[in-house]
This record gives sequence, C-alpha cells and structure tokens, in this order.
Amino acid sequence: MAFWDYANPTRFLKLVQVLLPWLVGLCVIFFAAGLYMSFFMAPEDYQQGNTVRIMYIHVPAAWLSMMCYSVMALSSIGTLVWKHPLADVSAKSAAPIGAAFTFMALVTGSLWGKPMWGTYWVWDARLTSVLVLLIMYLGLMTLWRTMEDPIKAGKAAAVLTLVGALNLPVIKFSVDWWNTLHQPASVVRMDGPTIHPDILWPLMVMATAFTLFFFVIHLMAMRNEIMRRRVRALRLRAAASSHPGTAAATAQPAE
Amino acid sequence: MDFGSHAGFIFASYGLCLLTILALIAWVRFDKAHQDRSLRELAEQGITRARPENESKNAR
Amino acid sequence: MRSPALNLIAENLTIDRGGRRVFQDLSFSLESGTALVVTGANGIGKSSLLRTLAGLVALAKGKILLEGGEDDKLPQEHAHYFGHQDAVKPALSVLENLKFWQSFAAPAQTAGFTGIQMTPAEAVETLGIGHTAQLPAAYLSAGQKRRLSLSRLLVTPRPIWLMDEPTSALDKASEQQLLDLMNGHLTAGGMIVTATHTELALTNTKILHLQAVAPDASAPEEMLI
Amino acid sequence: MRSPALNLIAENLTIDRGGRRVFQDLSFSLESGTALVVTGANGIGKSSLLRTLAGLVALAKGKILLEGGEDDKLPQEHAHYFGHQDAVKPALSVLENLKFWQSFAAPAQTAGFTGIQMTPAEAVETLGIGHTAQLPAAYLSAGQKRRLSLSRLLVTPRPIWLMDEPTSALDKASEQQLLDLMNGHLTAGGMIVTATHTELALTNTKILHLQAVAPDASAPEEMLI
Amino acid sequence: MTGWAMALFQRDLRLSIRVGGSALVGVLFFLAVVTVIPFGVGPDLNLLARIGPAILWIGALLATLLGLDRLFQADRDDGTLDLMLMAGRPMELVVLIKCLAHWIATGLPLVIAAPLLAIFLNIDPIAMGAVTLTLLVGTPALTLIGAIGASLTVSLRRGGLLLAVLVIPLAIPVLIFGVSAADAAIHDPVPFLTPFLILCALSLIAAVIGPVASAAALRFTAD
Amino acid sequence: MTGWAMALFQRDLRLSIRVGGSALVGVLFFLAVVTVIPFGVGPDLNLLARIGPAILWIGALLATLLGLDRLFQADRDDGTLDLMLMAGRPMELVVLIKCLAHWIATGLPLVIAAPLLAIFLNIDPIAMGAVTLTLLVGTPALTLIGAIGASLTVSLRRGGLLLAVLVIPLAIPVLIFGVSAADAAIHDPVPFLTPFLILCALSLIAAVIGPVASAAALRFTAD
Ligand code: HEM
Ligand SMILES: Nc1ncnc2c1ncn2[C@@H]1O[C@H](COP(=O)(O)OP(=O)(O)OP(=O)(O)O)[C@@H](O)[C@H]1O
Ligand SMILES: Nc1ncnc2c1ncn2[C@@H]1O[C@H](COP(=O)(O)OP(=O)(O)OP(=O)(O)O)[C@@H](O)[C@H]1O
Ligand SMILES: [Mg+2]
Ligand SMILES: [Mg+2]
Repeated sequence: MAFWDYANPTRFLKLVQVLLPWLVGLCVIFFAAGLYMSFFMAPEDYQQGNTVRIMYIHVPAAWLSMMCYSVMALSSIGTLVWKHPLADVSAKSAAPIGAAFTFMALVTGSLWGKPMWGTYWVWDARLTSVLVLLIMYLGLMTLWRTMEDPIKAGKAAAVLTLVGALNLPVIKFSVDWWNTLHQPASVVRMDGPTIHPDILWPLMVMATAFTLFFFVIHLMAMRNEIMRRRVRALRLRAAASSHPGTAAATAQPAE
Repeated sequence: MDFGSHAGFIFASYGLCLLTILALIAWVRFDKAHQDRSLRELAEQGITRARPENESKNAR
Repeated sequence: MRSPALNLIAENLTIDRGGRRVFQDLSFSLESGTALVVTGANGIGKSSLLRTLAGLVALAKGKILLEGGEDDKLPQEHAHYFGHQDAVKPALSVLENLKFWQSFAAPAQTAGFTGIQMTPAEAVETLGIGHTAQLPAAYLSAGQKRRLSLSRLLVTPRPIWLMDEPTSALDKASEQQLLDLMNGHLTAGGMIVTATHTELALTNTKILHLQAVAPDASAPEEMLI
Repeated sequence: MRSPALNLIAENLTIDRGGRRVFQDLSFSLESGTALVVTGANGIGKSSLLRTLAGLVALAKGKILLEGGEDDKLPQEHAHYFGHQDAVKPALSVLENLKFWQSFAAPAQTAGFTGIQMTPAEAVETLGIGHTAQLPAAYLSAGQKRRLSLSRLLVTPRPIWLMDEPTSALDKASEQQLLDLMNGHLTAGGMIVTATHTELALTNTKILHLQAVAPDASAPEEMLI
Repeated sequence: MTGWAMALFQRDLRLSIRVGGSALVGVLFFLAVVTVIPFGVGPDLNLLARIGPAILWIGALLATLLGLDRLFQADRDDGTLDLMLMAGRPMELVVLIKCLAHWIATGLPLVIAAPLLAIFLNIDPIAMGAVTLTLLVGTPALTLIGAIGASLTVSLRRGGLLLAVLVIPLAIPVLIFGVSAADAAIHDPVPFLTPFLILCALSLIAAVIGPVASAAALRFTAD
Repeated sequence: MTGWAMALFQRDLRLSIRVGGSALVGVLFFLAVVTVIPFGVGPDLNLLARIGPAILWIGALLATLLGLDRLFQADRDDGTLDLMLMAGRPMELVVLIKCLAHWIATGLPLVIAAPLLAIFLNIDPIAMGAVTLTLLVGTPALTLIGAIGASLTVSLRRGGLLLAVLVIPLAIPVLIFGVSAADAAIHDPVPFLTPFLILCALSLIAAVIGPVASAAALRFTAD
C-alpha cells in the first residue's frame, strides 16, 4: 500500500495499532542492551574516567533533539505544500518530545560539564544553540496551545518551524564566531574521544534505542492528537445538534 | 561496580533522563485516557462518528 | 441580451471552518448582469460562502472559476468584498481613506463590464457624505462609516461585488440609494453575490437558499474527525 | 394591584459621551411589574440610557433613585445588565461560566419581588442549552452564547433587568421563550428597561420614545408616551 | 475567603491555566530575556555572576509587566468588566483577588524558574537562594503596581508597551531593593535583612495602593 | 515606488504618527529599559561602559519586538487585512512596505535616541557612533524578522509577549553581530568591518525571508 493511502487518519490509526507493539518490544530490548553495555561493557575513558558513561545518553539525546526538529520541519512542508491531513498532527505531536530530548541533552551535558569543566554552564556556541533550540520548541508548543483552531494553528506553526529550521545552522555558526571573539579557546572543547569500537557500540545501541523510543512516543502522541481532534469535532457537532440551523447545508439554486 | 568520585553526576544524569522519559510516557498515557474518556462520554450522549466502520474509538 | 461576457462558476464548494464542515458540494454559476441572493438561517454559512468567494476562507474541496476574467488574476481579484467590517481608519480623513483604497486596490476591467470609475470626491458626494470629506473618519456615525466603506466600490471598478448584509446599519433612504447603485452595477454588466435576511429589490436575481440537512449525513470524510 | 414595592426614578438625566451631549433632562419613573420600552433611531442614545442606569456611564447631571431597594446598595446593584456583549468565557464550560456568575453577583432581594433563584443546571435547561452544559463555551454558536448569557439573570435574583436589544441574534423560538421569561419576571414584581427596534409582546409596558430635536440644538429630546 | 472571592479566584486561575498557557509564555519570555543578555554582554562568567541578580530581576520585571496587559482587558473585551462593576462587590477586593490569581499563574512560575536560570548565569547557591527569595517577595509588588497600569490602559487598544512605560518608574524602588537584597547576600559585608524588609514593606504598601488606585481607574474608564 | 506602494507607505506612516504616538511609546520603553538596567547592575561606570552597547542593543531588541504586535493586528481588527489580501498586490511587497513604514516610525526614533542614551551609559564617542551605526543597520532586520511573529499572532488577542518569545530565537544572530561590531569598534584589535558586513547581510536576508514567511502566514491564517 502506498504511503499516500495512509492519508486517511482512520487507516493510519490501524497501522499504528499493528506497528506499536513491535516498536515497543524492540525499544525495550535495545534499551536493556544499551544500558548493560554502557554500564558494564564500555571501558572508562583514560581522561574522563567514569563520567564518560554520561555520553551514552547525552549524545543520543542531543542527536534526537535535532532529528526531532527535522521531523517537524518535514511535516511542516507536508502541511504547507501538500496539505496532508496528518502532517500537522505529526508536527504538533513531535514538539513536546523534541523539547524533552533537548532538555535531556542540556541536563546531561550540564551534569557532565561540572566534573569536566568545573561549571554547569558556559555560554559556548554549542550549548547556547541547544538552549535556543529548547526555546524554539517551547515557543512552538505555546503557539499551538494558544490558537483555538487546530488547522490554522498548524499552518502558523509550520511557517515558524520552517523559518526556525533555516535559522538553526545560522545560530550554530554565528555563535561559534561570537564565541571566539570574547573568549579565547579557554572553554573546554570536546572533539570527541577517539572513537574506539568499545565506546562506539554502546553509543550506537543507545542511539537506536532512543530513536525507537522517539517513534513509539511520536506515534502514540499522534494517535492522541487525532483523537483530540475527533473529540473537538464531535463536541462542535454536539453543541450544534439541537440547533437546526447549524448543521451542514445543501443548496438549491432557484430562479 | 565503582563509578569513582563522579558517581553522583552519572547517576543524576541517568536518573533525570529516566524521569524525563517517564514523564513523556505518562503524558501520552494520560492524554490517551483523557481522550478516551471524552469519546466515551460523547458516546454516552449518543454522539459518535456516524460512520459504518466505527473503528476509531477502540484504537489501543 | 448579448452573450454573457463573464461567468462565475462555483463547483462542489466544500468549506470547513474551525474544524466543522459548514457546507458541502455547493455548485452554482452566475453570469454578468445577475445578482445571486444567498439566504438561510443564522449560522448556516452565508458569510462563509461570501468569504470563500473572496478567497479569504480556504476551500476544503471544489473550485471557483471566472470565465472571461483577466488571465493573470485570481477570481477574487476581480471582486469587491463589502462585509460587516468597514475597513475605515478613524485617524485618516474620509478622503484620505478613500484615496488610499483607490490607489491600493488594483482595478479589474473585463470585456463587457462597463462600470465607470469615480473619483473619491464624486463617490463620497454620490453617497451623501460629501460634507464630511475633510473630517477624520472617527467623527462619522455608524451609518456614515458604512457609506464611506461602500464608496470604495465606486472608485475602483471591479465586476464582482460580494456583499454581506449590505443594508444593515443603513436607514431607509440610504438603503434605496444602495439598491440603485447595485442595480446600476448589474446594468453595467457586473455581478453581485449578496447574503441577506431581508428582501432586496434587485432587477435580475437568482436565489440560493442554504438549508440544513440531516446532521449525520454531513460526517466529513477526510477531515480529521 | 398592591402598591408597588419598588420604584425606579430617573430625574433630569443628562449624558455626555465622547464629548457630545447624548441627551438632556430625561426623567421617568417605573414601578414594580412594569417594563419600560425605549425606542428611537440609531445612535439616539438608547444604549447610553441603559448603561447609565447600570451605573456604567457617568451622569453629567441628574440622579437615579430606587425607592424600596436595599439601603446599603446602589440602584445598579439591584439590576442585571444584558447587553450586546455576552461576558461568556470560551475556555470555561457552560456550567462553570454560570456558576461563577451565581457566586459572584450579589443577589438583591427586595420586598414585593418574588423572583425565584434557579440552580445553574436548571437555568441552562430552561433556556434549551442543557445538552451543552459540560462543553466549553467556545463551542457554542452565537445564539447559544446569548442564551447562556441570559441564564445569568435566572441564577441571581435581582428585581431590575436592563436589556439592550435582547432579541437580537435569537431565532423565533428562543425569542418567544425570552418574552415568557420577561413576562414572568414582571409578574413576580420585577421591572424591566429594554431598548429595542422591534415590537416586544410584554404584558405591562410603558414606552419611552427618544427623538432628535432640531439638529442645530443637537440635544435629543425625549417624550414619554 | 468568602464564596464570591473564592469563585473569582478559581475562575481567574482556571482561565490563566487553560487559555494558551499564559504562565508558559511569561516563563518563556523570562528565559528568552535571560538567554539573550549573555549574547549581548558576552560569555564572561564572572561578569555574568556579578550582574546575574540584576538580570534575573530585570527579566522578571519585564515579564511581569508585559504579561499584565490582559489582566483587565480580556474582561473588558467581552463585557465581563461591566458586570463586575455592577456585581455589588468591593472593586478593590476584586482587583486584589485578580492580582493574586494572576500572580500565582504567572509570577510564581517566574520565581520557580529563577533558580534554574541562575545556573545559566553562574550564580552560586547562596545567591541563588537570595535572589529567589527576593523575587518571591518582590514580584507580587510588581503585579500589584502593574495592575494600576493595566487598568489605566484597559480602554486603550495598545496595552503592552505603554503599560510598561507607565509602570516602570513606579516599580524602580522594588527593583532597587530586590537587587540590593540579593547582592547583599552575595557580598557579605552588606546586611541582607534591611533591604529585604524594605522589600517586604514595599509589597505590603503595593497591596494597598495598587488595588485602590486600580479600582478607581477601572470605575472611571467604564463606559 | 509605484503608486499603490507609495499610497500604502504614506498611509501607514500617517497612521503611525497620528495614532497615539507609537514612536514615542517605543522610545520611552527603550529609555525605561536602559535606565532600569543601571539600577539593577549598580552605578559602576566602567562596568556600564563595558556592557553599554549590549544594553542598548537589548533595549532596542525588546522595544522593537514588543512594539510590533499592532503591525497587522490593527488592520485585521477593522477588516482592512481582508481587503489587502484581495487587492491584487503581491502580499510580500505589502509586508515589506508596511515594515518599512513601521521602522521609520518606530525603529528610526530608537536609533536617534541611542546616542543620547549612550551618554547615560558612559559610552565614549567612537563607540557611540559604532553602536548607532549598527543599530541603524540592524533594527530593520529586527522589524522584518518580527513581522513573522506579528503575522503568526495576528489572530490572537494576546500578541506582545508571545510574539517576542517566538521571534527572539530568530533575532539572536542579529543581536550577536550587532553587539560584536559595536564592541569591535571599542576594542581596536578586532576588525569592525567583518561583523558589520555580516550584520548588513543579515538585514538583507531578513528583507527576503521576513516578508515571504510573513505573507505566507497572513494568507494561511486568513479566515
Ligand atoms: C549543557 C551542556 C551540553 C550541551 C547542550 C551539549 C550538546 C551537544 C550536542 C547538541 C551534541 C551533538 C552534536 C552533533 O552531533 O553535531 C553533543 C555531542 C557531544 N557532546 Fe555535548 N553538550 C553539552 C555538554 C557536553 C559536555 C560537558 C561534554 C563532555 C565533556 C560533552 C561531550 C559531547 C560529546 C563527546 C559529543 C559527541 C560528539 C561527536 O559527535 O563526536 N557535551 N553535545
Ligand atoms: N471565524 C470562524 N472560525 C470558525 N468557525 C466559524 C467562523 N465564522 C463562522 N464560523 C462557523 O461557520 C458557520 C457558518 O457561519 P456564517 O458566519 O457563515 O453564517 P451566516 O450564514 O453568515 O450566519 P448569519 O446569518 O448569522 O450571518 C457557523 O457555524 C459558525 O459557527
Ligand atoms: N463608547 C462611546 N464613546 C463615545 N461616544 C459613544 C460611545 N458609544 C456611543 N456613543 C455615541 O453616543 C450616541 C448614542 O449612542 P447609543 O449607542 O446610545 O445609541 P443607540 O440609541 O443605542 O443606537 P442603536 O440603535 O444603534 O443601538 C451616539 O451618537 C454614539 O456615537
Ligand atoms: Mg453572516
Ligand atoms: Mg444601542
């Protein structure tokens, strides 16, 4: 069946129902394996000691925070260009998840920063751009919540998401530039420890687990969103039901 | 297993991540329960989607 | 009569507003020199139809065509919309308000439509608010504001007039004047779509009566409900 | 009839709005069980009069007295105002909206006024929007919102109802229902002041027709018919 | 609280929470302002720590004042304010309760967010506690003073900026004592208690003057 | 400029000047923010001189963004926006012209006020010139980016804060290069021209993206 056939939300819900148990199972397996590997198999880093274990959640969370925005940007194109009925549902449901991953990246990064850099926070390019990303997620969520009409909210949010996506790399590069101006390279820069397979493997497994988790939650949130819109539409109809004038209308052109 | 002097930071970050993940799960579960309840209440008032294959409400 | 130069065709219009289907599969066509009078109960979708024709509400399905219109323009760019809101800036004078709209709205001349273009001064004179021309629009009463808003239609010739309850807030005398203007527009080969709750004495009218159907027949298919 | 328990007296009311005198030296008095129907052209000052009685527009001159009212309360605190705005919060449910007004507005019981106090649930049922009780008010249509706003008058007993074009946006059936409620209120010893453009079938009415005097005097005069 | 007061309080709280998360917008604005300042000032952590309490206070001041424009405007737009004026309840109390509900919905979240933002500004734990405490005591004063501006601008369509302009001069004493109390906690020599108590006094004074002035303004601008 | 563009430009300019001195409110807010910061930070003149350009930029950023909420809202409230959408003129150009008029009425006064405020902040003449120049080049970018937020929030009654929250992340690059160009003029070693040119480039980019996105949002949310 072609992807477009799932344009129908009902069919999409069916697909979710089939897919979800498998995804959940895989996700649990990958998390178990990943956690085991990162705690018991991965070696200590010669420089960072055991704190390197934070990497196994920090890096996947950071990756996911960006991937999630990409998903939203793609969905926004779907909303604006193809007017796909599921696109803005997807974008809306992804925002809180993206915010959560961004939050995780920030928290784990800060907690890693304290032992490594001696401070929880520096106004370094990468850190700051992630903080700005969090603000953008939260702003989008607010925009969605504030607009009563979900269709209009979806379009407005799509425009903002796309503009924000364009700005994302700009923030990153310009902040790099900004940083070198005031502060010489005193900030600890992690260009990644030598990627040894012993470290790479747990990282990859954890990243897969995070990605699976994203899809599970995203699908479930999309399902909720579809149901929320159904509830809304049904309520609108319920309110109108005893009102003969407000049901749908036909027309009879007459001379 | 010994995590050295920085065990606190490691466990704090894993713990906070776990909390965030749990919060996400709780959010989708509660939201689902909420929507299910709303749909049920509407159904009790006789308001359903007047469609032949009424599969929407039992998606689980 | 000569063959109609202009033909407004609406095919299977379906409109959703605020997540609700307002109406479904509405079709009609309208020729130069005719007025379409849209009637129906409150909240049935008259205003929504007019705003759709004005390109302000997106169509869920269906299309709107204008045969004989300028090729590089959308149908709504051949139309004036005269709705509940006056689009009058209280801080500008009456003439300033009108001059702005004359310069800003692009005229649409089509074959067979011979509507003339008035100057702003003539237009306010025609509508009986000439004595207020230099006053800030803030000093106008509701009825006068409405007449100022109406004069917009006279300074930029466009063949289609979309009028939502045009006679509201007008007293009897100005109502008659409005009807004369509308009949004149029809005679000049223009067309009018108007929603109304009262009788309008127009020369050449078609009536579109919107009516509710059984509620569950309206279950939208692809809409996310 | 027994001697009126309540007497609303307006003496030489003079109102200025937006720097213009709206009317001057208007006097009337109104007893329990009677409705005062205010008529007149657009912009003549009907709404302004009602808002003055409601204590919302300051008097330039004159005074408003309520004989037989509770001593520690102003006249407007014996009154309900039902104007063009609904004071309905879309984010609250219908019942939440109503419950708030019931708790918030102080009831005013005066001798001779036997208006009953309904519960919010009864009130919405009475007005035919019982099925929407749990829905957010955002989902109501304009007419339903108006009925919700009306139900406010039933949950807090107050002897004076000030109603500005009460039948606007109501369809025929609800209009009849509204008139029944108003007549019931009069029978219970309440009083009503209402501005209207249409005929209202009330039991016991006095008519106050506002009319403009010679335009250069610019002060509308008033007649009590 | 008597019944009507409780009803008003609950309604306002509900509305704040349900309508587009105004609490969230305020905190987000706070976050955005606090984030933006290091971009301007530069990433020097010592400098940031030094001006940190000031940044937090200024952020909270702006977020509170700019979030206040809907305090009465929403009620005026739909006619609720008219009915409140006729409800037979003392308007001063009504304003006070509305301010309380507004503060809980939008001011308290700022106070709660302050310690988190303090981390970004490299403020050490004691100072963090002090700033939070001063914000807890001081933001109600900002809300109450801002209510005066909100009621003055209620009849004008353009609230936001004008409100802030009107109210900032009145709010400067609160800012001064708030920041100096917080600074005092950082630089030991200065006693913390004096400015802190003055701040408390300011809040109490605002709790009297704010509602009285605001209720008067609302009565006058009714129309 | 063609006739319609000129007409629109003049109308918007006239309205800004006649209606309630929006320029004045913006400048006053700018002034209020800039004066409030020394109250918070303390009267250390060296410190003020050091963070002076940042304060001016942040003040200008907030004043611009918070003053933008009426850019389209006024036109939407009275139905003008509907008519503009059907007028047969490219909406992108319409937005651009409206932004231009708005900037002249509210952004330019900020730029003119900046040198005066710089005196309060103990900024030396060269730096003063640099800050003013960067503001002159940078504030149009802020207006144009802010227009996106203004069109997104046009249908909401509560514009101000939300607009700022949505737009601040997008405006950060402008702030960064504005401040760093200004700072460069103070601390000689860093070249002024590079960040300044980038700032110019950002303004140009904003002049493209702002109107396009804003026009799209206006069209999509028309109703
Ligand atoms: C709040 C603080 C932090 C934030 C917001 C943050 C953010 C990020 C982001 C967004 C990435 C993904 C970059 C990419 O894939 O291009 C990343 C990767 C990474 N971060 Fe962090 N980080 C923080 C602190 C730290 C600290 C303190 C360390 C270690 C001392 C660290 C080590 C790493 C490593 C090793 C990677 C992987 C780089 C690679 O792809 O090779 N981070 N971080
Ligand atoms: N801006 C809007 N957003 C969402 N729904 C709307 C909007 N405007 C109208 N509706 C809904 O669309 C339906 C049709 O409304 P419309 O205004 O077209 O009715 P109408 O026939 O013009 O009524 P009236 O005679 O009162 O003018 C109504 O159910 C209304 O609730
Ligand atoms: N808020 C206001 N500010 C200033 N002037 C006003 C205001 N409201 C009304 N007016 C003016 O007061 C006069 C009386 O208006 P009012 O609304 O009382 O008329 P009305 O008789 O109710 O008219 P309608 O039949 O249209 O409701 C009008 O000239 C009007 O312009
Ligand atoms: Mg209509
Ligand atoms: Mg009236």
